[in-house]
Amino acid sequence: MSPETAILAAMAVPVSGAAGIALAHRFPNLRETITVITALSLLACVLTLLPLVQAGERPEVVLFQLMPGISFSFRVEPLGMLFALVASGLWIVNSLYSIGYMRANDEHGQTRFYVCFALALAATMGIAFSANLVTLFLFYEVLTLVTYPLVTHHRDEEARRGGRVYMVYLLGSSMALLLVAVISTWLATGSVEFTPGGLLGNSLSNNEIGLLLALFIFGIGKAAVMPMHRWLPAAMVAPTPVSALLHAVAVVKAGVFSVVKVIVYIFGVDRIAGLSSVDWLPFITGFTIVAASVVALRSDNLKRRLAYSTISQLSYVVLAAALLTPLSVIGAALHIVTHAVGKITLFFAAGAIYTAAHKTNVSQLDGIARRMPWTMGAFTIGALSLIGIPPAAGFLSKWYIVLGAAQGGHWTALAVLAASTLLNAAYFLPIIYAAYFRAPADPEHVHGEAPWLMLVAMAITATGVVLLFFGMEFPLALALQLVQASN
Amino acid sequence: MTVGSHYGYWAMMTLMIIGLYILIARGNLIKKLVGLSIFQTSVYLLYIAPGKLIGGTAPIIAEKFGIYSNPLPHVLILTAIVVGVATIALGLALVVRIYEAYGSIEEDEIIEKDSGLER
Amino acid sequence: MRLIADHLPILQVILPLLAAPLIVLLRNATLAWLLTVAVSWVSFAIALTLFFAVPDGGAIYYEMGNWPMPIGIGYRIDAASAYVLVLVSLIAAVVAPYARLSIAAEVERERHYLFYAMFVLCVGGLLGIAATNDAFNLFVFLEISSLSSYVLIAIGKNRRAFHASFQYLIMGTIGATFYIIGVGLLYLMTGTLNLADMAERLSAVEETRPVLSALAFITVGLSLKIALFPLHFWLPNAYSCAPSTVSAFLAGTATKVSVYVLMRFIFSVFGPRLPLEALHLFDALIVLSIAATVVSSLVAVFQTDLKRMLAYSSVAQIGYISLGIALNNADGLTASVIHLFNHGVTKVALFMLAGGIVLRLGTTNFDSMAGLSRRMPLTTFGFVLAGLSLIGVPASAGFVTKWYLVMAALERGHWWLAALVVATSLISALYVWRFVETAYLREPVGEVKRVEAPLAMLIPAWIMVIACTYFGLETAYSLTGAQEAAMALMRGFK
Amino acid sequence: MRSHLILRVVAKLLIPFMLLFALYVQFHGDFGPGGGFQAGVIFAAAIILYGLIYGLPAARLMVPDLVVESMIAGGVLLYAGVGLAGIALGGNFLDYSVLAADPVQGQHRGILLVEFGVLITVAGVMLKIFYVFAGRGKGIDET
Amino acid sequence: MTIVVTLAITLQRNLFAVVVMSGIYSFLMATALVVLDAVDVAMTEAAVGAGVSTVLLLGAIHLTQGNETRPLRKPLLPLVVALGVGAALIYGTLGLPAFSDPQAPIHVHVAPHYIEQAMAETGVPNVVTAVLASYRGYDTLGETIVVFTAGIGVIALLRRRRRRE
Repeated sequence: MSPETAILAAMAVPVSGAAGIALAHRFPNLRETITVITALSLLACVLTLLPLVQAGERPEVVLFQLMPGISFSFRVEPLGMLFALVASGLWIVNSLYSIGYMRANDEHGQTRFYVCFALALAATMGIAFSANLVTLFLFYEVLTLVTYPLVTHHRDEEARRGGRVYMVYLLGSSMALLLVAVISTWLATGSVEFTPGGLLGNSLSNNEIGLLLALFIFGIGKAAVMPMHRWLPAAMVAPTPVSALLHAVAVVKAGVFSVVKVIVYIFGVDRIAGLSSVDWLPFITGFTIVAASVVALRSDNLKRRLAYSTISQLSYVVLAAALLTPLSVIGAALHIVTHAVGKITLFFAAGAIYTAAHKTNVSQLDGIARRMPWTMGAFTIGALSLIGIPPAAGFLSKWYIVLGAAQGGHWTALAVLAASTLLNAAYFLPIIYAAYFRAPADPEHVHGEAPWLMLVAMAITATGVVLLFFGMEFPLALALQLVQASN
Repeated sequence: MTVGSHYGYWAMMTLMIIGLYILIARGNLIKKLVGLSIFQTSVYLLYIAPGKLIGGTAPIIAEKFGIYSNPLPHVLILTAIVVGVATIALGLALVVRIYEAYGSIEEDEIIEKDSGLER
Repeated sequence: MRLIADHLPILQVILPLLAAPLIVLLRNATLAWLLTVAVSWVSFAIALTLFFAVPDGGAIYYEMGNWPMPIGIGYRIDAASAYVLVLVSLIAAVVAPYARLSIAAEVERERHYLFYAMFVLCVGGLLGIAATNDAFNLFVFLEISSLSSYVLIAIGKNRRAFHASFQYLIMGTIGATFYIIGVGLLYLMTGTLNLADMAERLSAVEETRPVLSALAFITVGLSLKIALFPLHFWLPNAYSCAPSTVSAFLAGTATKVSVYVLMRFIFSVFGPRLPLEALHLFDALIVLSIAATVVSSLVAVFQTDLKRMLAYSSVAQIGYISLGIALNNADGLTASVIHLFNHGVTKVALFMLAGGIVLRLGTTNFDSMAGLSRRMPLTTFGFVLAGLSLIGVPASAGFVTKWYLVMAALERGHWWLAALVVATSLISALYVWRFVETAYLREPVGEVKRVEAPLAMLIPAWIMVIACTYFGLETAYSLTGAQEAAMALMRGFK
Repeated sequence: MRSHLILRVVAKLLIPFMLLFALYVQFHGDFGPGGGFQAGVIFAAAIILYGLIYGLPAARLMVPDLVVESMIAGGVLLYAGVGLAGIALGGNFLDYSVLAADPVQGQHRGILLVEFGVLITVAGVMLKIFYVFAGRGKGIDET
Repeated sequence: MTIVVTLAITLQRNLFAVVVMSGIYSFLMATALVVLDAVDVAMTEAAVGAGVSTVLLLGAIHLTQGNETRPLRKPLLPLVVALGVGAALIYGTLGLPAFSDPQAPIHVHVAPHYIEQAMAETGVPNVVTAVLASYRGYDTLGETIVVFTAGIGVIALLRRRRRRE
């Protein structure tokens, strides 16, 4: 399969999959099979592109003119490759998990669920491979729109309210800020293409760059840099697989991915390194990291705690990118991967607990490990990864970020990282402790493990967390290319 | 009507203002239409008056005349008059329908009745 | 006998007009409908031919009765007029097949053939406005289209429509009379009615007072027709009470053509004569446009009736168009020209789908549409897609407009203006989302069964819905055409 | 109005002359004031007078609705037809010069024809409106 | 004098009187037009204004009601609007060429061609007719179509069902 077709297939496959799912809505088994097959073939498409990118090629497709001078086109570069791999890979696991979850809780409207899921993946691929800002923006909005039905899956008042917040923050920020940012870029440079080494060059003054950067950072609401983070907890009304998708696979990752991509390919790390007008970024991200961790610490609802942990972890990525040192950029790229794998594991565990024991709060988890050893095992590994303790992958990405901070001499950043690590430990370890060493609060409430499909999914991601720790070379290789591209 | 340098316009202005006033100030639909027609008629003078040449005659070619007034405005206004009356006719038809539907041709009452059956 | 191709300009206009008396003679609804469809498709074909036949930078001329232009009346079709011709005839060609069932439901039987007569008259009138090069001839055709649209609005069973139509008649006639006053002043200063000739001779006139007040009268008069805020109050009543077909057709064409005339006068006729910046016309226009978008969008959010909501959103969208004019640079004008098309397509789609809802539910009240997605899935989904174009999300026609508007605003250095544009588009998101929540996230009242609108109505509507998305992605024709049109307008008659 | 003998007689005498005058206005329009529109109005006025005096049904009998509506359409068709004839004969739309060998002759002919078209339509519309308005009050059904 | 009549129209509340007066108004207007050499226009205005629209208005009144029942609205705003429009127009007309100035653009540009050539080109001595039917014949076609539209429109609005429901 030629690279061009592979790129297009990466979007066509999920879409046609969605169509198939919709057609098969009468036969659940067929429907779920289609889902899994689609996921597998998507990964296949992405994998066919991998060797080319590793070999340093940048396969691209130009479809048609969106506007004079702006084409609807795709180009595969290392960061996008990394993101596409994570998303497509985790989608397989996630669909296994969803099948288990949706059936165990016999949710309504499952067809709509799977269709939107597939479409969301298509949009994600579009974001990952887009060759210019407008194409990216386009798929960014599409992703928001197709995930809305997932967020409001339950159709009750709470879902409606959650959906409203979701739309207001994501659509609002992107339409109001990101669009303006994109158009300003177009006016300033006469182009919107992602260019290695940065598009801007010297076309803008120091202050203008600062303003533009602000427009981008807050315009990309999916990156959930405070104060644009409110949508994430609100979106927790969705079923757990959706949360997993939002947090680990598609949405938030699309956000931070866009941020990193903009910083690397639009601003150019070297161009804006040391500019006075971008200093504010590490601080606001640092603040987000700490503040979000504190909120996570104080929230008893498990999913909510995970949500705020995500917010802080996302800012790790943005912060890393904002440090503007090669190592930290590598760290950012890797953290996208590691956090994805770790966080999805945690959400799987949370969902499993809800499915098997119908428990949603941290305070209810005493001694649950005895009844659900597998689940809690996976949870533990995920938690370790997020805290950043070897042999979990999270350690490595964090390591690179720390190195980058040290390299750039950003001592505040180092302090923030240290503090947040402690906080992460503070809000994860008690759960694990309680789960293993406390006596069950309600011995008579007997329940077993979650359905096997969910366990399989968890097992896969948990092992993934560990494997990544030992097999970090190949994502590292891609990330290195990214840095070389940027200077 | 005196025919002096700009008096034609002044007269037209007065007519137009009155017509417009009736049109806006009165709630009675038929009266509105009367105002409308006055308003339109007043415009005719704007076209016709400047077309007049003192000592000229109606633009009908004959040996004994030399100067003719400008025919073009006449043509335009002929059309305008026809269009005007067509509009009035249509308006009146609407008024009749409104009266049959509401039993009134007073705008305020009609609006009241509508808002009356507002959900 | 000369080649028929030479006569396309006149055929474009005269064929629909001729269809009307034929329909009256036929006195049969079905035949009338067939004739209407045929005529509207033919004129769409003609419009496309002309659109591609226009030499770039030039125009196609046609002189009635072989009288040379200033002496006789002539047609002049350049990129801009061709663009409008295509828009009008396209919408006519899509609405005409749709009309049959919708009209059957909303108009009494013995009026059907008269409805079609009025419809073709309206089409012909609008086409004539776009094609003509003569200020007074423009007025005549303006009246043809206006009179027919008054009838079209009031032809239904809804008694509110009568009063709405009467209001429209009063406002419309005042507008037309203002236009005539303005033209009269220009005629007295130039001695000609031919637009091109007028523009040329205006630049020779040194006395500015009559020209200025002419500009004022023409602008105000046309603004009445355009329903430019705050002269808009006739529009919501008219559109929400009229039969759905009529709402769809008028929303897509009537105001748009008047906008074209306004552009024609401001840029082509007065443009060379007056330094328009000096008039503060544009400043005033900017203020009005912003007011229009903000206020009417907000009003739309609080409507309890779908069609009424759409009507108010039309007023808001007209604000975008006039804003583009007011920015007075190439991108701004391009934005308004393309929005004529984009918004036309979008609104037509929305009103057509609303017509389907009227047909099935008998009302477009929000409460009665709860859970509509279960009853009319296709209608609902199409409505959402078109609604996205109304908001202007990427990959929708509305986005292209927004892009150019923001760009034009930034070029002028009006950051706040760009911000306002995006802000108002978010308000429009509010009322579109109101529909989404009602249709998808609320439980339907009463028993739920599939009552999807008939295909004869769904297909035309969906063609427009797809057009909304298509012209948001592939802009080769719509945008290039718009840019050429904008240039033609700015270039004037040279 | 059944009883007013004088009126009825006068009308009987008057109406033919009105119709004649209408035609005069129509055809003399080239040389003096007047033309299709005025002629049409006068023509209609004659019939309307008849209707006023002998009652609507009588007028309807004389000039039935079907005829009237055909007149309305026919006039426009005649006018536009002349225009199309211009195209058919190799000129532009509404080019009368090609209607006859001699251009001036053609112009003359064309003008007469179109004016006649105007007359027909105008008279038809006036009559129809009269019928409709007059019929409305008494609730006479239309065809 | 015309103005007096119009003022009377404004004040009169009996619609019948209003209609009659508007008829008178049209006659006066017609005379004014004759003074201005616009004989055709005068004739039409008399026929239409005094004839047709009067009949129509009377018919409409006969079908509806004869009096203005409602009190006047607040007259201030309309007055301001009307005066404003008038002012704008005065401003404009002040700059117009003097009355009956043979050098005014309208007398030198297009019209002369009509007056000089009409006889030769169309063989019709009444220039107005010539322009109406030939030079600007397309306008007249439009005019006819407007009349047609109005007629059909009235039918469409006022036609009754053959069978009563």
